[in-house]
Amino acid sequence: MTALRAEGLSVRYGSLQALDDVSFAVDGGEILGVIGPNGAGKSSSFAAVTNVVRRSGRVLLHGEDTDGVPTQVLARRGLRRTFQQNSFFGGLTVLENAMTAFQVERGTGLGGAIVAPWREARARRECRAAARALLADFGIAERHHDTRPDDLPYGLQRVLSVALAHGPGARVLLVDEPAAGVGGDDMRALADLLRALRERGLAIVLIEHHMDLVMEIVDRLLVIDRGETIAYGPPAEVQRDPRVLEAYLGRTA
Amino acid sequence: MILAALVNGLALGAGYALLAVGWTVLLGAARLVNFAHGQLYMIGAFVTWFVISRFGLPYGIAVPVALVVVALLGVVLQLLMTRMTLDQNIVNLMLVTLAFGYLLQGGAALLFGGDPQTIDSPLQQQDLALGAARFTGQDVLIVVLALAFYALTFVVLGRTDLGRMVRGVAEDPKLAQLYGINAARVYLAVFVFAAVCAALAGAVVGPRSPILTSMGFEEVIITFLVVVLAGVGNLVGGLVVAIGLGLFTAFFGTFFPPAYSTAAAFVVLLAVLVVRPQGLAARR
Amino acid sequence: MTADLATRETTGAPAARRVPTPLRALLWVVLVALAYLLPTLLGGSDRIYTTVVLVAIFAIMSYGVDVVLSYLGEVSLGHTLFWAAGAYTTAILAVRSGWSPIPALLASVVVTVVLALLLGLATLRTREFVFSLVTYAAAIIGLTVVQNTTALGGSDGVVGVPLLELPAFGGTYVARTNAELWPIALVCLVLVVLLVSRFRRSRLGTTALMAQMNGELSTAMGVDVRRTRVLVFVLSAPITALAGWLYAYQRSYVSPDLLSPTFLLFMLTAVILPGRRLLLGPLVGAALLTSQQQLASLGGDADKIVLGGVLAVVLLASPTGLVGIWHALVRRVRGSRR
Amino acid sequence: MSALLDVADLRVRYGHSLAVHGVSLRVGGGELVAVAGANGAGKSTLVDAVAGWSRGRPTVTGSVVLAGRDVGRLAAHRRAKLGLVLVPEGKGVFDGMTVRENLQVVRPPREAAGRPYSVDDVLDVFPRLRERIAAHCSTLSGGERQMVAIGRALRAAPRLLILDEPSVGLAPRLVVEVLTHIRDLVDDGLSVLLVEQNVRAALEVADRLHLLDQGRIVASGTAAQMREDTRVAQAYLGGLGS
Repeated sequence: MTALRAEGLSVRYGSLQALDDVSFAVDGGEILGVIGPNGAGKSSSFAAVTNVVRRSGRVLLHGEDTDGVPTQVLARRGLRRTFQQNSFFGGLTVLENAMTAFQVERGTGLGGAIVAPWREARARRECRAAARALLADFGIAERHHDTRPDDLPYGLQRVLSVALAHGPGARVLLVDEPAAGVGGDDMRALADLLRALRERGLAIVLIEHHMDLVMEIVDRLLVIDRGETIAYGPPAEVQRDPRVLEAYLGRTA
Repeated sequence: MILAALVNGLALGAGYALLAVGWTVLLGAARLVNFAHGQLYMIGAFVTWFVISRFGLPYGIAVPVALVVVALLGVVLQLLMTRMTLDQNIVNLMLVTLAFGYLLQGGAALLFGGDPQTIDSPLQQQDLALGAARFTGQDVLIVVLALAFYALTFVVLGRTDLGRMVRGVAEDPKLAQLYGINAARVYLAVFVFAAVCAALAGAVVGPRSPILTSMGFEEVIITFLVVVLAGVGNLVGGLVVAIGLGLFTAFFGTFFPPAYSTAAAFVVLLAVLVVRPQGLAARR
Repeated sequence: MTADLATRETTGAPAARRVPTPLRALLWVVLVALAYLLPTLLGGSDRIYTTVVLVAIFAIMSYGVDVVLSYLGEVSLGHTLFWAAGAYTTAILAVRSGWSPIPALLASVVVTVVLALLLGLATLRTREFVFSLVTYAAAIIGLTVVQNTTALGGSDGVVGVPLLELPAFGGTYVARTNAELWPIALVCLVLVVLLVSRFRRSRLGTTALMAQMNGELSTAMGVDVRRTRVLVFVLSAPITALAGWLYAYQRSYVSPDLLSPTFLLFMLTAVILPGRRLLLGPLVGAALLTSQQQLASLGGDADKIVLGGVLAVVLLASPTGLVGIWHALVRRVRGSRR
Repeated sequence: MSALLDVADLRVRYGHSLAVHGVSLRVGGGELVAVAGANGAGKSTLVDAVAGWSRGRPTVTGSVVLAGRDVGRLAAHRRAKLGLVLVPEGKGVFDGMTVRENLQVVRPPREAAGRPYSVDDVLDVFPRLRERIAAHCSTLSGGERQMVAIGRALRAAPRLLILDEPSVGLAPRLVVEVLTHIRDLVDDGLSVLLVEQNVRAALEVADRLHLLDQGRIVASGTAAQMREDTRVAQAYLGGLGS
């Protein structure tokens, strides 16, 4: 069964048609790239899929219709996303940030924390261990654990955002420009990270501007411009599409 | 009796409108919820009383004096809060205005004493009648002033450079900078305007009944009922809701104990918030 | 994990030092014991006992606001309503229906939970300042309603609340004086601090912080922000009601002044003055404010200026409170040493 | 030679992360200089810092000199009054106002050094806006909004106009239209600093171009030189279109 399937997504903001009848699908162990000029509607597609904005069209998560399912419930079902800007809880340390991802699901409820403090202590230890493992997994060294996210090197901030989104068990991961503002080694690390996540069977949708990165790692490519699909298919095919060249590179075909 | 309630409600509602007009603009432009608004109303009333009773000056001079005093007070308060307003730290803004209100109340109690006072306005002695309904010249003044202030605000906001600047800052203070607009100065102007409106309301509504330094809290609630029911920043809606609230209060007071009228209006508000969180008159 | 995601080195410094749990528990026990003996150590006068009992009551009252303000990051201006509801429910049931303290407490909790649910649900879909305004309006209107309702004692309030009697070891413990009330107030305070510390460690405490710091991200991470908001608000109400329950017995009467903004300003200042998000913050704040009012009062109106002034000055000069000033000092000292 | 705008060793820091690492660039009178780079390269951060404007709270060091005057410490609205006028990316107009109001709310500053455009002058530059003059900006198309934003900037009598991605969200034909208008203004004597992601389009109109990557200028040259520069092709095209 396809992990995530979007059919005929449309989004309007007032007079602006941000997304117009866009369809795509992504399966476990697969990376779908989404490219297009700034303002083309790429981020809107994430907002639409996660029910943050009012949309029309159908979205199936592992075959189940997600109509009217709130964003947070979709997140708990494994459909999770990152944001274009670095997104974390600025008042918490890096480790605490990572812990939140687990506490949302495995934390002890208030009642449990009161009547069985030992259970809360154990759950907290488990969450801390899981958080450490998550950070280690994503290559955020232990010496950073007690710092604030804002104090991390920029490349690691991007990684932390992805780690938080991955959390305890994303099955479909929507990643919004993870490589924005990074380059060189950091970008290579991100590419490796995304590949490794694919190895584990995650379905990944990647919005990205760095074409090197996109061409290197995606299995399929969706090109949108002004809210409309202009190409959808394997990268090599999309690359040759004259409409893509015109829209994306501003070259008159 | 119906006519009496109608006339009374109109005067009440006009007073509410006068009280709320500045706040509407302030909340719309600066996203500043001023909990000291009611105390500025109280200070407006008490300075008017003070000038009349201490210096023997006529009502017509005491009112402008009160407006100037409260305007200066407004300048001081907003200058203290400039940083917070620019940062749009709404939580701290609410808390600090609440503290200001309490400070003003304590200060006024020390300065003016805790006894009820009456503002001596010649218009209050002027009895007029419309059929069975009796009212005073003061009531007429309130209605006229309220309408005048709404008209003025409406024209200034809609038609003048100053109004466009205020609307610009309200929509996007950062962008306004690129239009060469000094947001801090606009905030100051709007805050002082709101303070003066509150003081004027205090100075003209005050003569209707004895004034106390402990008043001001109910006035904030009424202001807020008007603004939230109308939808934030909706000027025309504000006038309509204010008059409606005045009529509601007057009619409610004819049939039920008047002390519960604000409570009843509050229940209406809760119901509205559940159904239409953005306010009654707001467009979707 | 199976595949190695990391391409970077993962070794680093060890985790920060932590005091072992048993030692910390012992520290707490010693602290509570010291607190119990504090009035005796201070001379044991009636005035001292009154002050410490009031500190405990007002601290509990402030913890209710603390839970909402520090963790959820929202301003509830309606907690005087819960404070008064706790006291009034207790007084009315005890005086008119002869209820004993524990059932009266339970009734107070039920009443305040219902009130909090109503206010929380009504403001569910509104902007943050509407929540503050609605809670504020509820408290101010509550004042007018109570003053004018004869069933609630009108402006005189309800007088003649009996002594606080609790079943203890087969007999009953009767608190006749503030000195005898002190152990009960202290136990209540300790329980509330425990509750708040458990709340901080619970899932609800975590999701509240998440919602405060980044609502959009927390939603994307599976947090129901609205539900969290209502739950935290509903949790906070009975904490303040517990203080009201104690206060009814301590003062032996209740009156509409419970709904006055004085108590509201007190709660907010008690939380903000020491610094938000500190477990013992509201206790320290309440102790400072109560000591001033009980031991160094300047008179009613001047005390208002002190209270309002303290809150305004802290917010304008150091919004992070005393602890913020402390941190700045430490940084400066360290900086100059370098 | 003294340039109209002289930016030296500009560094912008958000918290602990450096977004712009010591950028120096100049814009001469009547020149159109473009800055290109991928998303996140620091283009907007750079020009926002030049204009003294930002939605966050960055720490900015380095110098910004406009016509011999150091403006690096001035607030954005003060710089605007001196003729350093920014059109930000995306939302550059007040949606709650009509086109006319958006143009009216700017008054040419007293000390204006550039050419003051009247509302009519703006309509002459963008004839398309004439028929939409009474329309609320929320009903405009992306291209029309961009024209209002630029028109607004012209009303402030700019000496140096900074445009941050004017082509975002526009149809290719409109991109050409907007950029042609900009070139015309430059040919009339205005100086422009243009930020573009669409490097091809930028190269069509610019005199010189700087390529920005991770907050640093990695390549500079005249438009002709840069068209041939392989780094430009690499940064943008990757494998695509080769």
